Amino acid sequence: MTIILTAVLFATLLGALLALVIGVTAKAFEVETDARVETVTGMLPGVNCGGCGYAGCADFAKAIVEGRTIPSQCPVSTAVNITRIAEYLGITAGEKEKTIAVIRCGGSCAVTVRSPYNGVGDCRSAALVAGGAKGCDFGCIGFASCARACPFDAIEMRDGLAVVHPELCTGCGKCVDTCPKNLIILTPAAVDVHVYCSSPEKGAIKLKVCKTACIACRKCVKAADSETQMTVNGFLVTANYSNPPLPDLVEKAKCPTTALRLASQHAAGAYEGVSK
Amino acid sequence: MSDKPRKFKGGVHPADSKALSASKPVQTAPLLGKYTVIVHQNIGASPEIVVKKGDVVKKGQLIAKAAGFVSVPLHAPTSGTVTAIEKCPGPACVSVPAIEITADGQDDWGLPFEPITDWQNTDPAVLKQRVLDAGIVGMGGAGFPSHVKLSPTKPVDTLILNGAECEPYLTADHRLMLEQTEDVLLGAAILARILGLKTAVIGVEENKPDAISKLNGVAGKYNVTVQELRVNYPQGAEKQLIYALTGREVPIGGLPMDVGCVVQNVASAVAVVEAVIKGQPSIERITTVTGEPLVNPGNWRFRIGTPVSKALELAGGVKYQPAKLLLGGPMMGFAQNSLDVTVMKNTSGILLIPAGQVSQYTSEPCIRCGRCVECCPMDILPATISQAVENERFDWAEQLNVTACIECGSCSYSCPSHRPLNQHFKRAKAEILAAKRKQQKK
Amino acid sequence: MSNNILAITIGAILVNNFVLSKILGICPFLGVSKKLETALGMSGAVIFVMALSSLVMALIDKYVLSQTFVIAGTEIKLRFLEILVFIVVIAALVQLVEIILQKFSQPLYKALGIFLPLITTNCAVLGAAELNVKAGRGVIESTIFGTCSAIGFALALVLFSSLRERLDLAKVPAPFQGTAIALITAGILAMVFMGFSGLV
Amino acid sequence: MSETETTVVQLPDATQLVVSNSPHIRGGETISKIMVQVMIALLPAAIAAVWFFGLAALQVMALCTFGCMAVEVLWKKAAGQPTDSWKDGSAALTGLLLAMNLSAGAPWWICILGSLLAIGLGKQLFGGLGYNPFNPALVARVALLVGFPQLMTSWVAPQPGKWLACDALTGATPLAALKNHCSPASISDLFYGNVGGCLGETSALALLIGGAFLLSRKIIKWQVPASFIGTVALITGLAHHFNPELTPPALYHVLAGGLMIGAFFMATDMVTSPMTANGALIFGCGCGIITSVIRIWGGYPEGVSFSILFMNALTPLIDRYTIGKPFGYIRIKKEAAQ
Repeated sequence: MTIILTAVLFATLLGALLALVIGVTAKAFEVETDARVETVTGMLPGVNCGGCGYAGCADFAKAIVEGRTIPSQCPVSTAVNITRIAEYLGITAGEKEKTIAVIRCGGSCAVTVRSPYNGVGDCRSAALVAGGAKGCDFGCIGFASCARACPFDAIEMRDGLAVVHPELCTGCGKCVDTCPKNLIILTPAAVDVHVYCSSPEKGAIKLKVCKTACIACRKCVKAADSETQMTVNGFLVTANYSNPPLPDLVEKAKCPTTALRLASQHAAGAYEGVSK
Repeated sequence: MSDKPRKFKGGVHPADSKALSASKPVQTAPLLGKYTVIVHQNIGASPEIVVKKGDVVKKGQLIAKAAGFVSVPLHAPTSGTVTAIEKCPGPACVSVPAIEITADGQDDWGLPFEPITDWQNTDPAVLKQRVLDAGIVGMGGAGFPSHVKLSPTKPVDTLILNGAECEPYLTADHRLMLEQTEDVLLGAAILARILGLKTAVIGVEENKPDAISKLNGVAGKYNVTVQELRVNYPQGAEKQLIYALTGREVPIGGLPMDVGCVVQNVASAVAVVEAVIKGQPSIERITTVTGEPLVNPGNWRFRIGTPVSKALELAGGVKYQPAKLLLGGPMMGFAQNSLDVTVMKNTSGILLIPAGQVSQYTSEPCIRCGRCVECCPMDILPATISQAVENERFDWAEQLNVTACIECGSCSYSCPSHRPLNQHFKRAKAEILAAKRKQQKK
Repeated sequence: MSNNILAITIGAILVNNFVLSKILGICPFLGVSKKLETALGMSGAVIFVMALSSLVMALIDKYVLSQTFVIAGTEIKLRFLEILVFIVVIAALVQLVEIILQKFSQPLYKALGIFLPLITTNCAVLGAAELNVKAGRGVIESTIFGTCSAIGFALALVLFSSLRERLDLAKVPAPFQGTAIALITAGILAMVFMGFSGLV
Repeated sequence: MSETETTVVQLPDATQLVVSNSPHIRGGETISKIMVQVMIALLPAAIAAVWFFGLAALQVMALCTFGCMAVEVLWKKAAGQPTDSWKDGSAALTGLLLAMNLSAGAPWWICILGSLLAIGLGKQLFGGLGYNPFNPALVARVALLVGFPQLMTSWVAPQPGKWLACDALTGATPLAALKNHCSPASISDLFYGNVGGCLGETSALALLIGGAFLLSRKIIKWQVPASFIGTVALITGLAHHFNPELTPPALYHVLAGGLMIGAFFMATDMVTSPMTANGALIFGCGCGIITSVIRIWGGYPEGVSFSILFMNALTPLIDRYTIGKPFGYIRIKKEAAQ
């Protein structure tokens, strides 16, 4: 009995002593932290894609907790998740339009002129040497830098052309900066019609190096429900994303070079090697 | 200066292949029917075009004016009509704006400048203005505007003329020094006057003994010292040349004037003579057209704007298909994929390389042999940096001083694994610069 | 005495390296060895904790656990509380290190993450204390042994982390990536350390 | 050109012109050339081994060399990668070096197992050539030494010029003799190689010839062998000077055992040693210190392989802290200070 009591007493004393020391130190070296940041971080997807504009999910969580941004800025989270975060913090989730990336080039190997290139197999490196060795100075170089950057495997390399799969793309925008030709833009997910060309050159020059270039023939502008649905900018036509054309435009316009495409059909390979 | 040939640390010794064209005297290329002058030929701001389609121009007439301090004007290579102002293949295989002039065959000098024969008693500022007006750039390859170098903001005590011509194959400067020896030295004297100096030194690699002895024969008259340099690539790189001649190290990110030096290419010096003494702007240059596949390699005096295809025709065309067409030398030149690119002020060579000699890059792993570390004239670690770049760790590459790299290509030249080291560094430098710009915007 | 200390030092650092010979403290060895910086931080923390805990434990051992107390006429030896006492003391010390580190080096605190409180369960710390008791070392020798064991741990950790940084750049076959190749490397390293056997 | 010329001037086809970054020419050095030269440098030692140990030595060398190449090919095949990597010669060289680390009496399965350990464990597991942090041949040797201590430490006594006499006698290596307090070999025997041991531990002369060849071809950095051998000589010399009982003179240590082959062929392995000159000096010194300590005070008679492997592990750290200052760097600092 004595042994037990002594042991208990000794352990208690030791514990109390150490507790005192730790308590005093903890008070002396106190650091303030917000536990909510960690919780919110846990509720985020954790892929650290940076689509929200912050350096990773933890940083974004901190910004939400501090009120610098809103949960819906996360392009990857589902609506349910975003609502959960907002409820947890007692704030409004806000709204953000769902976007997807579009790579505005249709120049696969089959339809473009290319020079033999020997060097680093990376778009940004290749762009520094002979502009990527492609006939078109503005087209997809095809070394998959964007595909490697995509955390969701939404970009496929097909015949030397990067193609976005809209159903996989979350619109995080991680690929945008990797393209040395600035071909990638984030567009409203609801819009399916895009012009797959970015070259501002004259139509004749473009056609010399690429069969699917936009030659600014304006067939699509005329075929559109309203003239403002397609924007003409020099020798290049683009979809007007604030007043987007309807998907049936592709059918109606009969684009002679098939530069006007549906993103979903483009991903499915419907226009591969097609030219009229 | 001692008499012993000098060198810098590191470097490589590629086969110089200069014999193909070294003994060929400079020929003047015949007048062509059409010239396509690329507008942006200098480092810095692109000049502003001052002519429009349909304008009639005289030879030497201003066709584009300098836009800012680091920029040079451009002049018509011959008399004729401006027939187009549009894009043409540029030296980086990307289309660039150019002015197309169709010659009228008269080749009439407009003589835009009054010749200054009494240069010894002319105000240096007037001489410097002439260098700017004549549109003279560094003709060794970089194309840096000469008048900028002649306007140092720090005290300068040494004028160096770069006659090293360390690039294999190229012989344009060699022939120039041999055939226009007095002009080179006179140019040095004029440049020295602009800088307020009495003397100048000209560095020549010892594989050009004929040029050295010829220069030595008359150098005294112009107060110029001729210094032999050991054959070692990149001896002609500005920083390495300064080190070999003066023992001074140009700081990373610094300019020669930081160590009291100004370096000018010998061809630029001759262009200065033509601008000052004859009143002629910079509209032609000597270019080596060479390479094993060529029927008749040699050195030609081309007008700016001469298409490469015409230059190759002059050299008799090719015996067989080459693997690469380069503007410049094989170590730092630019590979071309079009024969329509035209001769520019800094085109020191047009070179065809046969398939057997061309360097094929593979991405075999680095075996850490250290060859690149040994030969790097900037004393950085190419092998480690390239691994950093392969893993996109540009912050690490910056820590390893990739920004000091002069892209001489010695590392890629010596790599037994055939790694594209130089391209990695180019990428790293571009990414670091882009990141800095982004930060500044914020 | 000095010879003995040399033997303890070399023995603890090289010959009987805690990680590579005794296979103690593998959890932090694998956990925080991905980057050299964190490995250095962890090394510092472990050296501090082990030196301090060896000293404190040797003192407790000498003045409490080895003593015979006579309480209410019964002779009591508290030796049976050895592990309990050791663990409590280690836990407290680690807690202290954590609090202090959080105050002074946030980045290191974050980088070490969960592995910092886990020093508590780093068997190397308890191992050092237990081995000291077993070998019957005095207070000074115990402290030296604890410190040197920690230095041995640190040496292995730093070597290993620099190797892993290099392995990060290597094209390791997919099945062997990550912990697999780390363990293989550790195995080769352990084999190398066998070369030191027989030194003491 | 004259107007009357009738031949058509042929211009290059622009679509076939390759674009790439500069430089566009390259020096002739390739990986396989380097490997072949190292193998040539090993030739004198290999001949010496055959001279002293007979055809058994040749058998071991052949088994290891072809074993390593076979493992390389099979591994690549299993991994679904191109199998032509054996052509670069690195696998064959690893095999030859492994053979140099085995006794002439090594059974065939030791050779095959060693090949598997060297190429599989030492090299391919880490991603193949260029990525292995440890010298593959030494990984195999140490693994075998630890796994089969008896087999790996029984040596064949040298029988110069007797081709077929292989397993006639067993002898101790000069260093093992020291540990067991037997009479050591003479310096001249050590120099010419008339002593027991691994194939590559015998003739210091043959190894020196090979080393000189490598140095002259600039395949290896002089810093490594110089600092390695120098440090061993210094430490053992001092130890002998203060306590002749403890250890024989420095020259004995320099010529005996695997120091020569270690310093010239193993420690200089490009992949696993530091890249900078200063790093190589530190690397060699470290090898020398550990070798001497193990030889004088350690349990193993020989410490060269352990020391090189230990310094291999230290190489990333050495590389990290021996980065020199680039050209033009000093001036920046000076100016900043002013």
